[in-house]
Amino acid sequence: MPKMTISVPKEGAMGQTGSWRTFRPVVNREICNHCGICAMYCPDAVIDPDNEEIDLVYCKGCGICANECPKKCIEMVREEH
Amino acid sequence: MYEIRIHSRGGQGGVTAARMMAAAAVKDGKFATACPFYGAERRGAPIVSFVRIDDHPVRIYSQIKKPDMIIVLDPTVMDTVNVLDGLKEGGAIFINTHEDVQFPKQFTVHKADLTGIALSENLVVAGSPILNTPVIGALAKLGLFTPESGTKAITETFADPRNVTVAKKAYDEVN
Amino acid sequence: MSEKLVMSTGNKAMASAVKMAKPTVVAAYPITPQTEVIESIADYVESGAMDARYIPVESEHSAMTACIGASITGVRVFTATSSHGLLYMHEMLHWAAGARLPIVMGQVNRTLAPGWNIWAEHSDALSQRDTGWLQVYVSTVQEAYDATLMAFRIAEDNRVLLPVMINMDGFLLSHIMQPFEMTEPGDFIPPLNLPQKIDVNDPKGYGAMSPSDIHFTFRYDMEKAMKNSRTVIAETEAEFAKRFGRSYAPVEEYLWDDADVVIVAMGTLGKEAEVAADLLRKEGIKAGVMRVRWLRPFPLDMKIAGKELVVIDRDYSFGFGGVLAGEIQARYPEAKIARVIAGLGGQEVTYEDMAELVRTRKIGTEFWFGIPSEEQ
Amino acid sequence: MTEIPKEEMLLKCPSTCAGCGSLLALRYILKAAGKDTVLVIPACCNSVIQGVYPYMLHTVPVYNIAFAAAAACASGMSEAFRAVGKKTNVIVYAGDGGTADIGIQALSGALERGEDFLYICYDNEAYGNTGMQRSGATPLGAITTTTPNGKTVNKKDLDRIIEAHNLPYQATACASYPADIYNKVKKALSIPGPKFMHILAPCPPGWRTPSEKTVEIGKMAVKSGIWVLWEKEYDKFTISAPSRAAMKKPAPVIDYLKAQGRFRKVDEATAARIQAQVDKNLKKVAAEAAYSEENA
Repeated sequence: MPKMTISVPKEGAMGQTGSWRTFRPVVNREICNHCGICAMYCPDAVIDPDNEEIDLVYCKGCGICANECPKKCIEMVREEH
Repeated sequence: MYEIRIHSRGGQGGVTAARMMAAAAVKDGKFATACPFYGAERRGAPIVSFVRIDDHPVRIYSQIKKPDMIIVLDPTVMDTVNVLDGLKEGGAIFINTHEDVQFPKQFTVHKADLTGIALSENLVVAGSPILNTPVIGALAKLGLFTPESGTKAITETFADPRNVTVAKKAYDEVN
Repeated sequence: MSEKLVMSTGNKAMASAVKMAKPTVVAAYPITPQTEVIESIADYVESGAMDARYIPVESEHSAMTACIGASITGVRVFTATSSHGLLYMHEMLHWAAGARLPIVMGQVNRTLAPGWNIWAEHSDALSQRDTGWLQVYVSTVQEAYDATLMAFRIAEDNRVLLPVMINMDGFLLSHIMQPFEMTEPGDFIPPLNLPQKIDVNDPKGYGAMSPSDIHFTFRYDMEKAMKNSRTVIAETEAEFAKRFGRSYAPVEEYLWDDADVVIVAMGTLGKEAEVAADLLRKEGIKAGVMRVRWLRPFPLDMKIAGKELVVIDRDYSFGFGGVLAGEIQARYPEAKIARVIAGLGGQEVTYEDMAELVRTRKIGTEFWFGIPSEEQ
Repeated sequence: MTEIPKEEMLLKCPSTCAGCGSLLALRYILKAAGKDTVLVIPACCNSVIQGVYPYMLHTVPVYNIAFAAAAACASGMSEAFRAVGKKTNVIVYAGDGGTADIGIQALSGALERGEDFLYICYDNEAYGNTGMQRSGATPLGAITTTTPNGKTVNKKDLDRIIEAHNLPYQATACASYPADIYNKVKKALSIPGPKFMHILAPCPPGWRTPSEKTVEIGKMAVKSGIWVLWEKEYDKFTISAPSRAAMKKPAPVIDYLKAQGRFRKVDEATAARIQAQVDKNLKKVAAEAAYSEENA
């Protein structure tokens, strides 16, 4: 094989983008009705559509989920470092 | 090496004539090249083509400056082109004409009325009488290649059998 | 012998060789004087004589790009161009070589504008010499055919995997009709096995961001492949000679061994120079010819010791000099070179002119043929 | 919506800006396309977010190619696949610069030749990858780094240019409507020949909007009618459901403009001009849909 720019699939190839976050999404489980809209609109697909678990290793904290949640049950909370 | 320069007008088949001449010579076991000189020529503009025939592979690509023979497929080009330019002392001229055209005495002149021959067989394409197949017959008579090779070169190029007929007529007519 | 020979232009001979090589995709854009190559191929494809896809792209940039897109799927591809078309491809020439794709291209050498001029010159191809393409320059219709067949085998050899450009002088060779032998290659060109081809079952990304230090290693690998290509070219040309009886070398030498002065040129000039050497020999001048065929990879072992070289460049690098002369001087600093610039824009250069250039040579100078001496 | 596969075709996590509309769209494009797909990507945001050698985040092959070259590359690839009997989807994913500007010649050529691939332009209305220089798709009034006072000429009507090629399938979409994207890609890939989709992809840094507003802004574009969702299958022109609903009573365009920092220099006259253009376009679209229905 010639040596050239050939890449193979690997999770995390662009690093752990969760470190970009200023605000983290926190789901209020008491209000959430599992409509799945947060997962649907997450550009990065870091929200599990089955249980709304958010993969904070990769979540960039864009806040679309919180903005689009019809129940307003996701709060963007400032990260503490 | 025998070098031939062909004068014609764009669309008259001078390039194809050159190719068939070279092909016929190759069929006789010689080496040959045919080479059109391309300019911004258009249908009707005067053009020249070159043929070289030799016993060895031809290695020359530049234009023929001192031809052994010139072929004038269309005599009207002589109004604007000095077809005799560089023709060797004692060189040969073949001209398609039905008129009495005079050339300087040091050249050997051969004539046939290729246009008339083409018209006699109604061999006309897009309004132009075909000159490039009868000329092959005339040149076979002049010994550039054998008539058999000339006929083969024609039949490999054109399907219409009248092309062979006009070549035979020119073979018989050329002086 | 004569029965095996067919009369053909350089363009048609090249198209015949492509047909024999059985590419799967041909993408091309017409340009004078290359047009007959792709017209012939389009006709082969439409008539069923060639089982290939012909993509009539809207530009040369797209011609080369479509070849790249097709090639990475692992199929054999071909294109042809000339002059401005080649320059319009420039970006994608780098891309093709960098992607290590064995694309074969017919390149009919033609001058660059302004003004409009369609005749032979090597500046088009020489301006692309640093793109990672192998470049061979041919001098007869037979050689155009043979070199095209060999180009596929050389490019696709897994020790090389670089694209190959076959250069043929516009009109002088593209449109001349010469007898040639349309050899059936048989299994001379092995099936293509592209190791990096796209496979949806083993998905890979091609040409994404590559960090500086790694990128450097990719370029070094290209140079290694270019070095390997010398071996592959030698093997291929030897095998071709064995099978078909016609032999070629990176540099064709004529009346070489005892020559005191040698004309060095590429393409048809290099062939007609042999007639000049014959003429000079009759005058008692021990002249010979060195016709450079492969410009990339550049020939390593030119036997120039003790000889004076009259290098005729049908090209020019402004602010520097003739490219061929410059490359020879750079590789062989001891070379004694009279540099001649001739044939630009299709300028007529005959064997008699070349003989005179040898007679009047001045080692260490540059002479523009056709410009009065007092102006130079 | 249940029909959309759960499986993600992109591994976590591309290095797009937070709230990237083009990434949201790509998620659903790849879900619709499936594994027998090759993505062709010219120079654009998506050429730098996919990974750094030797790794990538896509689980389908990705072929990166020069800026002007995507459609020509896809042409060669598609012809080669078809020549050897493969049905592999070839999908170009290109930005508006690579489509409406530098890549339009190759695109036009490929569409005219009838090449079998799907070209998707994700339109963030500027050269996003290099820091938001204006493109031919930048709308009137938008500030970019090369139109610091707002663009003084109109957005190129890319869709009408593409339409002039008489494709078997053409559609618009918006990142804020993932199911619509999914369905349109599915349909496009079921049709042989050249297909084109034009997806509005809100871009938080370029449009100067908060990252959480991406979906909302895209919906505002549709609701105002400045972006209309439609599809055209051969001669059948249909306005998609969200735009059909929006066109009953379009929201004022000024709300859409005011929600974005890039339009902050738009004066009243320009805003009125934009509103007039939107009104006129909506009439044209409605008329075309009506004509298509009458002549079905």
